[in-house]
Amino acid sequence: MTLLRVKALAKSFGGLRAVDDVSFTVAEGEIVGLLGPNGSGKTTLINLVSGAFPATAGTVRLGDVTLTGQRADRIARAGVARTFQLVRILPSLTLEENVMIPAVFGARAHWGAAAREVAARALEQVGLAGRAGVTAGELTYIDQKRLELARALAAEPRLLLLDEWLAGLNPTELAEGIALIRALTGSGITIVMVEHIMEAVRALCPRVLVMNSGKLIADGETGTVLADPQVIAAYLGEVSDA
Amino acid sequence: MIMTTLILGLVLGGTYALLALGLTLQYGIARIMNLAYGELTLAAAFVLVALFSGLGLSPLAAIVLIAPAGYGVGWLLYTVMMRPLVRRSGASGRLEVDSILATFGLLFVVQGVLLVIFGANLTSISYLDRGVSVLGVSVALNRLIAFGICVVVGGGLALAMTRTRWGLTMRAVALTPGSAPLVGIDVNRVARQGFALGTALAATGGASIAMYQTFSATDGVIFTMKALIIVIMGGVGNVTGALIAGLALGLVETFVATAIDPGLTLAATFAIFLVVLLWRPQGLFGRG
Amino acid sequence: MRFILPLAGLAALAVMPMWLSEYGLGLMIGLVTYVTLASAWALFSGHTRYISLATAAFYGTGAYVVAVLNEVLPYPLVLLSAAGVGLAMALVVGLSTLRLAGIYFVIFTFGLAELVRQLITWYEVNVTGTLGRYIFLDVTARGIYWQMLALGAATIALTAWVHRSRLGLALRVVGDDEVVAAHSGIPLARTKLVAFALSATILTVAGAIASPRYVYVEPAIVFNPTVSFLTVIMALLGGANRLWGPVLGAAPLFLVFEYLSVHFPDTYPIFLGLLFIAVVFLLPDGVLAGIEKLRARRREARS
Amino acid sequence: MDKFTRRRSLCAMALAAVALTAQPALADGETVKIGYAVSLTGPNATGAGITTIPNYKLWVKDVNDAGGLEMPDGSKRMIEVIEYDDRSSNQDLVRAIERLASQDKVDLILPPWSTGANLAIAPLMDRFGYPQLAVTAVTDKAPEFAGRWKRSFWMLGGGHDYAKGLVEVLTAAREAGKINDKVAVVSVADGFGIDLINGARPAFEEAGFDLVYDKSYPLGTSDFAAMMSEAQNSEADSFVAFSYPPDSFGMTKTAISMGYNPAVFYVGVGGAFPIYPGITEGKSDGVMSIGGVDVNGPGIKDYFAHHAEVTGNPPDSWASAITYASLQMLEQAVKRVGLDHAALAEELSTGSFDTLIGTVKLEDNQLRDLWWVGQWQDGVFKGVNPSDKPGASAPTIPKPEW
Amino acid sequence: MLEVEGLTVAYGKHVALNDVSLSVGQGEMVAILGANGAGKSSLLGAISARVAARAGQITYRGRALAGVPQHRLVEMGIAIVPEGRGIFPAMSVAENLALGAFPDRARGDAAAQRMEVFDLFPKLAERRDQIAGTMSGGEQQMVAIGRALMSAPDLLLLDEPSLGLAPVVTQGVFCALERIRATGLTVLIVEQNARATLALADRAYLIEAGRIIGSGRAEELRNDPAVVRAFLGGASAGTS
Repeated sequence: MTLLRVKALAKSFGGLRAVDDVSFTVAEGEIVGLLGPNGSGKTTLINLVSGAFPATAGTVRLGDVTLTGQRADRIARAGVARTFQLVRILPSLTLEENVMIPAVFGARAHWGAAAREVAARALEQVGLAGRAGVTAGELTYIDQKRLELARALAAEPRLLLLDEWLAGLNPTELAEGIALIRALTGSGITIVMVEHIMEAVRALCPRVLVMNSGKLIADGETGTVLADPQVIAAYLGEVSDA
Repeated sequence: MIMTTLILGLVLGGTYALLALGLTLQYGIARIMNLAYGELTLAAAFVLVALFSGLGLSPLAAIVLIAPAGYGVGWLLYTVMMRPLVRRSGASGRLEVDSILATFGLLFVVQGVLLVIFGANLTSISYLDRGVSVLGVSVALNRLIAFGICVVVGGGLALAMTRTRWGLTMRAVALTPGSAPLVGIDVNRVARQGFALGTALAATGGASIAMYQTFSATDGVIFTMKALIIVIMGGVGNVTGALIAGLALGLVETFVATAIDPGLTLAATFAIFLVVLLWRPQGLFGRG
Repeated sequence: MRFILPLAGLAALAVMPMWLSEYGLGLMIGLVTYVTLASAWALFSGHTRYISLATAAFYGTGAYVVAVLNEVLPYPLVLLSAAGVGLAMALVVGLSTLRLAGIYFVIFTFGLAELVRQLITWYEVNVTGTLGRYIFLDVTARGIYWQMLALGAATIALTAWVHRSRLGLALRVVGDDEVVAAHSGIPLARTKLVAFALSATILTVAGAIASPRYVYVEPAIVFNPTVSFLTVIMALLGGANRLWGPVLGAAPLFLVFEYLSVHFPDTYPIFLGLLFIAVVFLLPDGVLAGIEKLRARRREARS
Repeated sequence: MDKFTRRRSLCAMALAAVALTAQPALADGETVKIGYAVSLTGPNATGAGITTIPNYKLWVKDVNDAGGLEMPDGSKRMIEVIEYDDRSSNQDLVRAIERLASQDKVDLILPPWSTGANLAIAPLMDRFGYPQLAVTAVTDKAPEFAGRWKRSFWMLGGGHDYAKGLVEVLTAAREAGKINDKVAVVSVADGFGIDLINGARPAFEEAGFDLVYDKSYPLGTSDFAAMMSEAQNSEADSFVAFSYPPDSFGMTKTAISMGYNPAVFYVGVGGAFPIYPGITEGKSDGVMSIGGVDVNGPGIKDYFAHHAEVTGNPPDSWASAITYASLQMLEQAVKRVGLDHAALAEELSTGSFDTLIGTVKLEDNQLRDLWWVGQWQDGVFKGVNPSDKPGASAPTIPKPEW
Repeated sequence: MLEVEGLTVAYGKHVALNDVSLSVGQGEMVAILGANGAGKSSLLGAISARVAARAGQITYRGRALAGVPQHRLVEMGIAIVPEGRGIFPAMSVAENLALGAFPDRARGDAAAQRMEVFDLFPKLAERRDQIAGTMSGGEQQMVAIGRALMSAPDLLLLDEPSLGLAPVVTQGVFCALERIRATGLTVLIVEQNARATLALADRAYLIEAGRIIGSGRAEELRNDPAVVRAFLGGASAGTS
């Protein structure tokens, strides 16, 4: 069952084509890595899917729902949750409140005890159980990352978009993070993750998409794609013999 | 009739433009939204009156003294009051709100001091109060002089901003403060300069208004409001924009007063301002 | 326990006029009015951090509605009309301005009060031909006090309820990070509009209740921009994003202003300005946050 | 220099007042507490600072210098003043009045400056029972107010009176062939300006004048070039402005600099201020305005000299003298009936008083014997209408060129 | 010329750089290679005074840089082309270059410097009146580099000059770098485009998770599998 269909999606900023005619699909329950060098358009793609800004051309569909042209809050309620490249927590709110928000304002619109329960479950999932009353601004970096993931999970999304969620973690934290995401994959949730840490991509994603200069240059089984000379060239650059 | 509107409007607009130049520098370069701007203007106006009637100094000579004094006051204000706020806010967006609130306090302080020293009365001087015919339209000589000051100061500033290295530096800080240190510009120093220069311009504007207008210590808010409107319309930090917007506002007000109804001039001003804010918040001449 | 203290306080305030002199009552009216204004202002601006300087626009409109209708309609209907006018105005303003951010919103709201004042003036002069209007209502100072107290209490109760409601949560998220809010499913425009309209309606009604004390109403008298500024500084001093913050800011500041203007009528503006600057420098997040910080530091020092 | 240095002299006077009140109580011991709240700051401070405050200070000084306020039993009690700033806000004003009445429990309350302020405190004064000698309040509804609040006294007439007076003056001039029947009129858009223009329009029409230019302008306008040039082009021989002080000055300066020389140049409030000749660089002769005094009246000359000597400035020629006169009325009423409010009000309402503007007797709690139009003549502002009022001068029309 | 010793940078509790030491000699071109998030930009940030170091020392020509504000560095001869270029997008190319010559050290022969920059990037000469923000990414990069050269620097710091550029454009940028290199200017470059960089540089350091995991002469590293692994994962052990 295909969940996400991206078709001929494009986004221009002035003269710059940040996302250029990208098409792919993601099946229900799949976990897909989205790779590419810095500035290749991955985050822009995530922003287009989540509705942070409108696409210049093309369509995004989630199941039967067309997401393109919708406001971000509508897309969120349709079942898309995300994390941000630069972690965005709500510093003046407690952890519980942070996590409750998508549960309250998302598709299910929980309130009261139900919302708190969803929040508690999400916090427990990321290992922050028991700290619900702490103010988010006081957390360490890794805990802020966990919190952000918990918030995305509390939306009970059909599609989860992770934007470099593992970046900036030390080796121990990285191992924990990988384990955490792996634990999610069993739950039937669909994940698209932008990631630079290849170790994690290899460990988590059976399939990867690779972008370069706004274009999708590879889509396939992780091992194969990462051995593709074109992908290696995209990452390491071509030798300039000028 | 059209000629009258045109000339009277330009003369009025010249005052507005001169008034707005300082504020646009302060907000554009130093990033301080100075609500006490009008009070600083008024302070200079009072000083001019005191110099004129107390020492018999010619207003034009007085302006030569008042402008540098304004620079000094601005320099001091920035160093003592604004700089700590700038440092505290760092990269967060706090500075805007903090500067609004702090300068609002300053507004009361300056106004209070003016009230204590000069009282609450209407003040004015009589200086070159005779009419001069300009293309068949009679205009007061003192207003023409004020217009001349606007043209010289505003035009000079606009030229300096676009043609000199100093102006280039100022504009660089106004447009992209984040990149300025990369070319060796000390943003703090430039900001202080911008704020001080803005105060000097406020003083010049106040002094030239004092040459022909009756004013009292509580009029500052009106000056601030008018200047603010022009700054927003002209694009923050844009000297040329402020000049054009100031002149345009003078023309519009005069046009509304003659062709429609004097009762609607202020309303028209605010309406235009609100429309500009909604339609192009970056200003009519702002980029982006 | 949560309710007992505030209710007891409210009851005490309600019976206070029995012992108060006329001046004491007048003072309490002023105090409660500013508590109401600051609380209502904070209802929208406290969490969203949109600094609105339109308080005087709504407050003045409330007074004006009473001036226009007080001889035509019975008093309760006049108040209701004021609320309706305030709400309508808030919706129009909100729909057009809430996409402005930061300083632009501040300046817009400031310009708004001026614009409303100018338009009413022009209308009265050119259409009705009378500018000054009279309010001769049989409302005593006590009546005004009780009404204002009720409105203030209602505002705080409403704020308390909003804080615990979805709307309050949404507002806090909007204040922290609008992007996260949108991506969590919060409709930004509607959330802000609802809060703005609630706040503006209360401000308008407050103006209507206070208006009989003016007797004579003119745009220049009722659209006094000082009201906007005082409201902001009071709410910020106490802590605009907390339930009791505006109260804690408005009550002492109002009394300080009164004291200064009684004892230092000449130098009053200087004191006021210095106080203002001191608040910005020393208590940037309000008294309540300052107290909390202090407590936290002590706790840390102890442990 | 035409700056009006009120503040400095006031400071000196305030110090003197403090020194006086700080003296050990005189023989009779008890003082009379008199309170008032006026605009020391804000937009109304200018008007209050010229007309109201100097006269209050002057009167208190005069009374205290003479040993105090005389009671019916012949004893004298020193006046102790309690002054508040209403910050030009009616809400603060109302609170200040409540404070004076219920906290300070003053014996008498003097009224604030401006029509709006006087109306705002009228119900309160009525409830507390204090007599209110509303001097600086111009309202056509004075009869109604005097009926509503029995202890209120309205002493400056209504807008219609001034408008009618002006029309009378102009009609006479037209009949003498000195001016044409065209009038250019501008008015400030607030209660005062509206009252006047609403009175003037029908009166002008009735007298057969043609209002060729008739516009209102908002409070706070500072540029009059466009308006004045329209008026100049209107072919009217008479220019009439129902204006406030800064506007009156601004229009005058604009007219001078444009060389606008109508046969009749009339401005509103401010035209009778002592600083007005300075505004015009001494060319004020012929300008007409609201109010006026009988310069040859017995009390007036002394009053002007005394006022100038003590406060450092001459008084204005409209409401100043009436303000001082109202205080004299109060003084005499106290002497006759004491400090009881009801008796005082009754005495003020029915008694007749000997003041610097002559013998005053109120009609239905209103002072009607007023100057409606005055004109600068030989550097002095003289009353010209009502023309049958004793001491009236003949108007000079056309006005000499600037 | 530039010495970094035991540098540690942390944001809150997140350690971005851990005990990093490296050196750049006069006339050398040294590259810092590593995947995204490895700490490359933090390193450059610390050198250019944009981020505060928690521990360690940076010395330039024997002078400690601690406490020297960013704008003073240019005067000392350190020019920076930051990630995201840091140009003045609302100003013209000519104005950007003129601003580059702001430091006193560059004032004397700004005209000559400009000739050199135009020589290096002929396109900038053609487009001197264009508003920089309206140019393509590659051209903006040229403006940024050109502006840095206008200050007549002794040391040029480049942060990911190929970021977000199409391969063809990247190639152009590296061509220009090669010519800059030929003038004998000392360069410290941070890049993810390892191959192109190694073809150009004298020496390189590999960085991963905030630590230096390897270093060596460029020609040796060019064929080192550790480099590939550092980018595409597989193992994190390094050579030294």
